[in-house]
Amino acid sequence: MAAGITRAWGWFRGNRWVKTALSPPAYLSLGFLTLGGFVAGVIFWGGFNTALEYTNTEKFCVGCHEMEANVFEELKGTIHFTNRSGVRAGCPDCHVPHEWTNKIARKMQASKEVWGHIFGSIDTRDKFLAMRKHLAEREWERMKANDSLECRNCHSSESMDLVKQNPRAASAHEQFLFTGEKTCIDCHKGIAHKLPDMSGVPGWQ
Amino acid sequence: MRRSVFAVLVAAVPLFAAGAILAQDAPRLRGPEPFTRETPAPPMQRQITDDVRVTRNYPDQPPVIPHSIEGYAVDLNANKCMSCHARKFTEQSQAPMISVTHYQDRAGNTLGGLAPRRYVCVACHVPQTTARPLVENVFTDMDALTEPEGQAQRRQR
Amino acid sequence: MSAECHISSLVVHSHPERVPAIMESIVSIEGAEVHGGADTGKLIVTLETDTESQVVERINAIQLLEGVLAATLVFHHFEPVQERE
Amino acid sequence: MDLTRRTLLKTQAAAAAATAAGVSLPAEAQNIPTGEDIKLQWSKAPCRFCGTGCGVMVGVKDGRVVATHGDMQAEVNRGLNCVKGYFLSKIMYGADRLTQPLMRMKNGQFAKDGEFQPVSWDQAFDEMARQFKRVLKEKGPEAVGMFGSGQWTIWEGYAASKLMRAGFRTNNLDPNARHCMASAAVTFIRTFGMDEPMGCYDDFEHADAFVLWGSNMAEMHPILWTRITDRRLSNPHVRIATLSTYEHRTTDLSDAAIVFKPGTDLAIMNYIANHIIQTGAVNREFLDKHVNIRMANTDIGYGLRPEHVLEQRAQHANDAQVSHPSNFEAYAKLMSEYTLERASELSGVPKEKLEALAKLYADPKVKVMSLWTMGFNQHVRGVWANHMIYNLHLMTGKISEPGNSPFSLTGQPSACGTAREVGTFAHRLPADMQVANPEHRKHAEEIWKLPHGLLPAKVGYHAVQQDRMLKDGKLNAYWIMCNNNLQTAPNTNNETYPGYRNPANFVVVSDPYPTVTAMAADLILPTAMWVEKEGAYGNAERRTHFWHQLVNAPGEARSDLWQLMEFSKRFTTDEAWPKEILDARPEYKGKTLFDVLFANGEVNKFPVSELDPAYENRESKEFGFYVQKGLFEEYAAFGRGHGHDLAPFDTYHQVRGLRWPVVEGKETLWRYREGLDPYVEKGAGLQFYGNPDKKANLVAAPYEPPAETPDAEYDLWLVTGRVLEHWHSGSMTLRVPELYKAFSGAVLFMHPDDAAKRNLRRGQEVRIISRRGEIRSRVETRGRNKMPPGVVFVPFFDASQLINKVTLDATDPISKQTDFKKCAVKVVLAATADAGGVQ
Repeated sequence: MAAGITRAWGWFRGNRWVKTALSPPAYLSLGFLTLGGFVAGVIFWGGFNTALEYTNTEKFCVGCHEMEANVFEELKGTIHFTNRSGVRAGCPDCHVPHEWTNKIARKMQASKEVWGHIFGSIDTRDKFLAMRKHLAEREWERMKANDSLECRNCHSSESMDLVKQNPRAASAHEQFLFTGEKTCIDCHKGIAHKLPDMSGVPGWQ
Repeated sequence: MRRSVFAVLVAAVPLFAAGAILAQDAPRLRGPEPFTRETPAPPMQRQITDDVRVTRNYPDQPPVIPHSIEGYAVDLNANKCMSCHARKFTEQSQAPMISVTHYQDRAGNTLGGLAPRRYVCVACHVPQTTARPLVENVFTDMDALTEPEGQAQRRQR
Repeated sequence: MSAECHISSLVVHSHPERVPAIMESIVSIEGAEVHGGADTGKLIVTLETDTESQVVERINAIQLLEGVLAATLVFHHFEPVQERE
Repeated sequence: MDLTRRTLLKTQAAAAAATAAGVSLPAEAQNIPTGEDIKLQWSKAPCRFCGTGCGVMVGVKDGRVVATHGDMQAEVNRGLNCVKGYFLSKIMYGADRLTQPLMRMKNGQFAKDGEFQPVSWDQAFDEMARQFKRVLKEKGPEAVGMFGSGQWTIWEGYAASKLMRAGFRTNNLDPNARHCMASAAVTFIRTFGMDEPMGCYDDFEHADAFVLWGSNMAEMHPILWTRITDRRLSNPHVRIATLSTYEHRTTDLSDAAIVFKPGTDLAIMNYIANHIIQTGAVNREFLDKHVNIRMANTDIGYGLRPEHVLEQRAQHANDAQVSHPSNFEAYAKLMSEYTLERASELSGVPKEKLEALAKLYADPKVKVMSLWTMGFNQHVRGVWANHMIYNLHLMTGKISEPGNSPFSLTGQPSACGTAREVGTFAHRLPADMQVANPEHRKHAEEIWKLPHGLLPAKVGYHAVQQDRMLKDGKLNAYWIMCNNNLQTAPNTNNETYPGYRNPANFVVVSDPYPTVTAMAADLILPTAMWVEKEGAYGNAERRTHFWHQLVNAPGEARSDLWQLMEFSKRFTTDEAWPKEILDARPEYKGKTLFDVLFANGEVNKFPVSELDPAYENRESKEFGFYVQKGLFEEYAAFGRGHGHDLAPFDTYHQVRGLRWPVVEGKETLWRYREGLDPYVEKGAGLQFYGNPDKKANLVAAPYEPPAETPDAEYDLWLVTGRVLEHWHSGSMTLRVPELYKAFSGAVLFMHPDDAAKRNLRRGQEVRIISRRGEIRSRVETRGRNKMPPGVVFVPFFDASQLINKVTLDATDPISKQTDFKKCAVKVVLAATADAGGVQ
């Protein structure tokens, strides 16, 4: 790994553009500098975001065996995978905030998952099942904290037509969701993946 | 009405030539005519989700489930049914509480909660689809027999 | 197959002393049943018939029984019926 | 408009008038019935469906069954029923019940190509007798046959056995139980010399670990599953491991869900044996004292038609059943080939899972109950699979004691009681006796008071063979009772249907409903079902239980028992028996088969005065003696004093069933163990007394591949089976609206990736195509069954999706039981499938 870094650094220093960039400006106009800085900024920024966006694709998530074999496999049998109108919810839709700062925040947390992957802390089904409750609870807390933001990206309570819901759902939504007494995740746990041991979880027994 | 017209047709069948059957649902019970003919697969039926309680055929019949239970967990980790039908959740869910019989273990002792032997709700309680019965069932509701008039009627038969 | 079933009920106001005789003759009418009211002379009668005209016939018949003061139709319901076997 | 509605309206009408007149009406006009009116007559009966044998209370009013509920006093289920059981009240009331015989006719005459016309019982039996006599005359007894049932009552099976073997002198009698548990039955005899489990359901409350081998108990034996879940959830130390070729409701509640590649269960069991040997967990003392070790013949073929290349190629297709004496060292050597690595590789199961499983069996402190049904029995190596599980229990001594129990579950209500104990198999007589054994035949002839040498020695045609012989025109007079074989037999388009419609054959079907099989017959006889007759069933734990006739069958429908006995009146001994036998015993001359089989002084011993006056009994009143009691007592003579002891007839009407052997009024829960089984000699500790040397046989066998495996073209494994809501071919449950609406049609359970690969979506119509045939179904990628990629499941209850047109008629070469769990198919979108895909 260290070797890799040195090599990268070597290439970086060796690169002609970089050299120019780092060598003090001899005869360039201030204007060019500003402009150049701006352009550079745009390029850097774009690159970063593209990379970031790539990590937001299902393809990327499922790239890891842990995700592919466990949670994604479970998703396949649910309404969020196939449904009447063919709207597929991919991993990021529910697990990555869409708003930038939250997104970055989430990405920070995600580094932990990369860590887990590298050290294989859930590289077998049994290990995963052992960790499941912990993993689920983290996700529930996050969604509770942001008032089920990712659910609401598609299921906005303002846009609900109670006539189109079955009576039971309608009254539950009226009583708990619209009043803000509960948020989506409070009731809709385990709708896209299997549940962990629910003993001690409020609303379960 | 239409339902019973169909029923009469089917009921009549055995009395007449089998060739005369084949109300369109007959293949569902008797197979294609002839046997080797290929029949199209009937469409998959929609779940009934209207939450309307259905009369039981007799007191001991487990009520059918008037809502969808798709994806409900009934496993070692969780029992989704109980998160509405358990005694303590019925007020907020307004769902019927599991019957008192469900608190009794095999030895007949009454327990503080759902008896483990009753854990698998779907062994007795099933959801329903909108499918139209293939043939009428002429089972008689006991009320029809217990009313004096009903009995009078039957005696005349 | 378009048979109908008419179910109607009447109050038959009768001379108390004629009640037993009247009840007898009413029961003998096809589809007619007495449900009570003998003690007050106001007999509660139901009719089960296949057509509306039969309802009228029966009421007239009862009307004409000796000792009947009035036979008033209170309830009338009909619907198509399919007989089994 | 039905009665209830009419009554309701009148009540309203009267009430309206009353209010108008200010009159109060007497009670009977109000809609609140009281007193006598609401009394129901409650009686006990076993459930009509699976082999669990739950007790049911049946409520009767005015000759109609109006309610049922679980019997609190029944040991098996203590008040519980599954959803099918709770709807038993409605199974007899499908509006298309058959109420009179139907015969194929043309201008007043029977015609093979005629249309079904209602006929009288006399017309029906006249034609039937004419046909049977013709065949007996032209081709002899071997051209006559009957396909019976594990749903027959004990006396129906017994009467059928007498009529076929002693009456028509043929052993071409086989039950549909052949499709169901022949592998289990055969292996019991091979291993213990006696059929049926040593343990019982009480093991559920004693075991520490339950290992389910190819059994989805949550759906197929729901009430036994309640006892396991009860044990598991009330005792944290208890573990459940379920082995299957896909995940289902049972794996949902299992601690370990072990999904293996079809057929590789053999390798897994041999690995476990190897593990036990390698880790020194073998109970040598037990092994040396109670077990013989034998080696099975290998490369035994697949029970297909002899000309099939797989049979030609197989080395021991013709002596598959043979095994040779061996020793532990040889056994250990063979097992040593099944290393963890190899087992894991063959089965596709992760090593750690296999090892954890092996440890359950190896640990002497863990009481293990192994359970299996169709996954094992419907297996081209079903007998081997059964042997291998016994091998594990015998090696560790975990057998014949509470909680340590290899337990074979059964699929039909009387698979044990009728098919096995009565012996309605092509090779069996009552009480585990064999037709091939002259001593056994002699014994039967004595009990039946029949001339010596009457019973045929030749083993008859088994289920699949019967279909083949019908097709080949070698079996010509055929009676199908109490089953729906055209829907449930394998490869029906090519091997079953042609035989039914073969002009040389006369096929009779007795059934309560117009089933697929009935519609393909020449004569349909309307049958009384369940509590429309007095009956007895025997469940999977050796429990014999009785019920009374509670209602009358509709119209002219009559019980199978009545049909068998009545039909026997139409034959004289001279028409059915060889001259030499009659010359030797002239007293039998000129008698009807009814006289010699049923009016033989034994069967007709008990007068109708012994009937319980509270209950109807049509057969007895018609024949003039207590038919069921006579048949039962004569039958019981076979087993009493031979380890099959049954209690006196009348006892069974009082109790909720008893587990045989019933000695001095006491039932036996665990067999072969001293103190628990009266047949074990004092001081012996344990005796497998079914065998002469009182030892069990450990029979070693290798892994051998299935008959057909997916390839490039037919690229999927097809598994068939049942669902909770429907029983077998659905002829009863599909007529109960609530059950039909709970599972309204067969579907193709498939992994989402397999669907995506074929560009299929949930609900789309597809063709399921094999080398034998094809059907159409709908794709289901969700729901109760979670298939692994490469495996699909289709239930067989739906007559409009006859999946057995697709299955392969390969059987276990020893038990002759079909493998309904493994064949190769392809699945294509219905719209785009090429019709020429199949010949």
